Amino acid sequence: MSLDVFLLLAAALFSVGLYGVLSQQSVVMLMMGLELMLGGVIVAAAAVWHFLFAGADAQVLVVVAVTVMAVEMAVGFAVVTALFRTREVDMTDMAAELKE
Amino acid sequence: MADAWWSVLALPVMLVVAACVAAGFDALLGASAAYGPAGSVRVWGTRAATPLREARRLLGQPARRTKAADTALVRVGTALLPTAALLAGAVLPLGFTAVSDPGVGIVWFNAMEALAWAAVWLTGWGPNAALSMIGGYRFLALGLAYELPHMFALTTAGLGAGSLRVGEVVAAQEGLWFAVWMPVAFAVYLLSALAMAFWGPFDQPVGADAAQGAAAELSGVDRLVFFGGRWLLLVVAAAFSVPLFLGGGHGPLLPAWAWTVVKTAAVLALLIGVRRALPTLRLDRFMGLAWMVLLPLVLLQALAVSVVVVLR
Amino acid sequence: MELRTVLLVAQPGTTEIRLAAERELRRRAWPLAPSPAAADLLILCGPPPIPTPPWLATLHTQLPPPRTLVALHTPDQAATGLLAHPVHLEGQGAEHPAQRPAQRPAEHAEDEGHSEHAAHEEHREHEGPHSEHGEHGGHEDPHSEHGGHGQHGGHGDHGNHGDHGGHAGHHMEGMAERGDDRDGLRLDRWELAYGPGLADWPAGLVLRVVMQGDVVQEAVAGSVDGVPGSGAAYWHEPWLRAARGAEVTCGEAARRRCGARLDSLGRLLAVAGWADQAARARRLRDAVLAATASRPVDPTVLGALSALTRRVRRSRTLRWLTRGLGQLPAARVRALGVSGPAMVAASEGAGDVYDRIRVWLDETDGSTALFTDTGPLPPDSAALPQHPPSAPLLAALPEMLAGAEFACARLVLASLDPDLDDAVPAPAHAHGHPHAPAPAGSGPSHG
Amino acid sequence: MTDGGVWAGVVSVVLAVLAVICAVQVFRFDSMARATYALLGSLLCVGGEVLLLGLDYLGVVIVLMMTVEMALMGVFMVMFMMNPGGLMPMTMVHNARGAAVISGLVFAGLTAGIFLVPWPVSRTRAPADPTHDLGRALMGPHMLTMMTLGLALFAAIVATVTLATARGRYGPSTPAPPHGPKGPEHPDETEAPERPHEQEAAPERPHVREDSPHAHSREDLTPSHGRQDPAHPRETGSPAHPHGREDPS
Repeated sequence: MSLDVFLLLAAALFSVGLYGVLSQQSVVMLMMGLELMLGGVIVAAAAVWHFLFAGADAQVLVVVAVTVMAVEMAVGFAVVTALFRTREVDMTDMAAELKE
Repeated sequence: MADAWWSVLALPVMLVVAACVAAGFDALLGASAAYGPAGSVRVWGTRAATPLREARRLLGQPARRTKAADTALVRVGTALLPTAALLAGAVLPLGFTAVSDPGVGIVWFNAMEALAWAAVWLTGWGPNAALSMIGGYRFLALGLAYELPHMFALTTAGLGAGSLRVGEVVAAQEGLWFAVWMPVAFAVYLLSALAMAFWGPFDQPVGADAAQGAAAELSGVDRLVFFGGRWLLLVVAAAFSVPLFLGGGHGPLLPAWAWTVVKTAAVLALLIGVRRALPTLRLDRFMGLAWMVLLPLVLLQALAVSVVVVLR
Repeated sequence: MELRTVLLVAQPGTTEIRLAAERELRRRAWPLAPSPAAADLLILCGPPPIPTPPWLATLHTQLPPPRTLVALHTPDQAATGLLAHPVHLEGQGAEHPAQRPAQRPAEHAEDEGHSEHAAHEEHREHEGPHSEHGEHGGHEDPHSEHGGHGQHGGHGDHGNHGDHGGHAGHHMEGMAERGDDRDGLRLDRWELAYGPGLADWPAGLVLRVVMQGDVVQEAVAGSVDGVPGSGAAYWHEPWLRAARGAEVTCGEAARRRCGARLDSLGRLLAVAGWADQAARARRLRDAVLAATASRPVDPTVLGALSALTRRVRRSRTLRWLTRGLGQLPAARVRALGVSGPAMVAASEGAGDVYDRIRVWLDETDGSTALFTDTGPLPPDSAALPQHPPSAPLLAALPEMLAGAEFACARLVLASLDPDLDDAVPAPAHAHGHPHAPAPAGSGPSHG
Repeated sequence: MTDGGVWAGVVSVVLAVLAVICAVQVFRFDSMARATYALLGSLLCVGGEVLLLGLDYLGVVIVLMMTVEMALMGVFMVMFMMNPGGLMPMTMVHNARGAAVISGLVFAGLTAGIFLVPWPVSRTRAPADPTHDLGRALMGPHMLTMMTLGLALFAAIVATVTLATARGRYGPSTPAPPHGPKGPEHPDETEAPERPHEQEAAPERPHVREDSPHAHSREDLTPSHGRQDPAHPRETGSPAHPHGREDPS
């Protein structure tokens, strides 16, 4: 139960999520990568609360991270649905046309 | 806080026994409707024993697989249902002692019975069959309908006791049971107890129209574990209404554990009876009712309780 | 006393055998299985057609082993020896090319003539220690990646196979088709055939549907071929005998019609999920049909009958669930030539499922008054109209089921309840069956 | 659960390893259902870790939220994924190598940071009831956070409804009739856009049914179903496993 174990876990989750975000073509899988990165942030915040500063700030950060997870998923799927309806596309490559 | 190890073993045994008794009672009601009133006590006994005979038959039946099925997911789904029920039962007090009484007992119960969402969808998705997948999706629709009113009903009980610990909720009902001054929350909780175990009017995920929906392709041990898990979930859901709204072990004359058993049996009989009285509610119609009627009602109840708590 | 769970499958033209089988199963207190996976005995009403049709072979292989199939050739055979002589699906069609050797677990039979796609090898490395954790089963893919970007997997399902309930007459496809869905998305659609093996399903009906998720996009109604030479349609029989000049009393016709309505009501209540009332309706149906002129229906059954109809009529939940569902307005009724309860419902109300249920209840109550009427049955009496033919009802199905969710589609179909017996060819030109025992019901004199 | 000493240490390591294994499996699974529930497994382990660290309420809330969230994510996974059941082995990744290198570097950087930074040892005493502490903070000094969270959630609900429903801003004003001609907003210029990655792969769907040539290739956006596209011979792309496969069980 040392700080390093939890921070290592947080770093591992963050980088696996980052790998997913960068490598996956499907927007839905990309969002799963985001969820993993946020999971890493939650573990780090909880570890900081337990080992370093037991103030309420770390707990509020966890609450914020959990809310961001929920909002990100909801709005992300709404965007993908709208994209899918108009362009029939859910691949990140093909969705790139929005940039023009 | 019973830290005796025996309570960890006693919980599953008690829940399984309660589930068998409840299944026997349900079989009696069903048989009297299907085959007419039972003549002799022997017929009455054989009817009550049909669930056990059915269990023995299923144990002997080899499971069969559909084509390109994801058997791993089916196995996880069916095993997850009884596990969720047992984990949720960990915070159930018998009398005044429970297996464990954490500070967040109510939230723990809610989190563990939410595992049924994953269990039924996986069981429906696994066999790669049309009707079982439809059944799995129906449970998600049911979950979306019952979850929010259910959460607010639990929060209202926690609000009334000023704590999320089940022990303190029971202690707060020393004089007046919560069911008396939180009737809407109690009624919504009973509805969501039925929906949680997809029982009675809410059995569309295993509906007769889709050949038992999510369980359409289950046979042998999978079927036994799945439906056994559903019975356990129904028993735990009914039993949790006792510490939350019916004063747990409190009551004159009888010892605490006896009161818990009596109250749980009464709630369980009520829930089983409701199934006989109503057809299956179709979720496209119940969803509207849940969001536009139940949710506002339970929010008003929470407002009323918080006003009482603040003024007290 | 042995306990078997039975999957009862009826073919068109075998209503009387089905009723006898249901009576016998109720006497033995053997439950009816909702799906083949739950059954260990398959009872087929009527002789198994030779060669074995694919739907029967598929149903048979969907039962978990050891599978026994019993075919009932005549109604009284149900009473005598239910398990007397199990039938082995011998003959050309039975031994399916995909039939697995016995010791392999029963597999879902593959239809003829379609190729498989790449199978994937799956094995579970280890079960997660906490069973509440997500699944850890590893997944290796021995086949080389082929980069085909298929279309989108959709809301429905990927491969549209593995359905059950009899006719698995669709193809196994890696990727499902895509079609417009009612929300303007292009999602997966899958062709399925809900066949004669489904529980509480009109005998012999095969409904080929195109579905997106659980919404029926298109539906085509068909039927498996009936049992030739099995005698006149059971529910029409008194009227046919009266038309041929035989002596038929109003009471018998009223009892037969009340039995028909209770049978339909029982099926609809079972599909609506009200198991108790459905069982009561079926028990009262058998009591009414068993009565004869000499042994009239006893008052307790009449009391229970009126209690049942009052209970179903007063159920606000049933009204809330079925109001506005499957509307068949009067104009469409006239255009399609639909007769019987659906026509009466369309004329009185909006012609939805609840109106048809109410018409059934009214006719059931109406016919109880005529049980003891010994007057002769006039051929075309208004009070006792004939059982409606099934063809116009089948024609009305596609337009009523398009766009309906699966549970609504089942309720609409149960409220129409097409009885396919009248589509069975008349016994006169039934081609001989070498081995089929002389069909008892061949002569019209069958009481 | 308070600091249970060795026992808690062992469990925390086990949960950490499980979380990482599930996280890696999320991107290795072919079937979307398995990927979703591997992600659930990973996040349940995260909830377990937070519980072990003494934040009982937040740990259980994470378990509850993640279960419900992954159940709903399962719906979208199936809706939008090409291969939800994992029956057709296909990979949908682009420049996996580059991504692996970047994430490896990030991990190395973070690990270096963890071990090199002199973390302060002194820590304030953990409050008796962290949940009470959190509640006070949210209703007191962190009221601004609470307000923004509330508004963010409300905005998300409204945005999700307008974006997702057909009658929202981006759908056709009147939803296209199920089988009517394709709506105007399917411009033809997506007919053959320049997509290098797809060219060499057989663009049309691997066919498994010989007799129904549903040539549904990316370029074929015309509304007619099943139009046999002469340019693409049917046989390409169907795996060399024509008949009678053995069953996985």
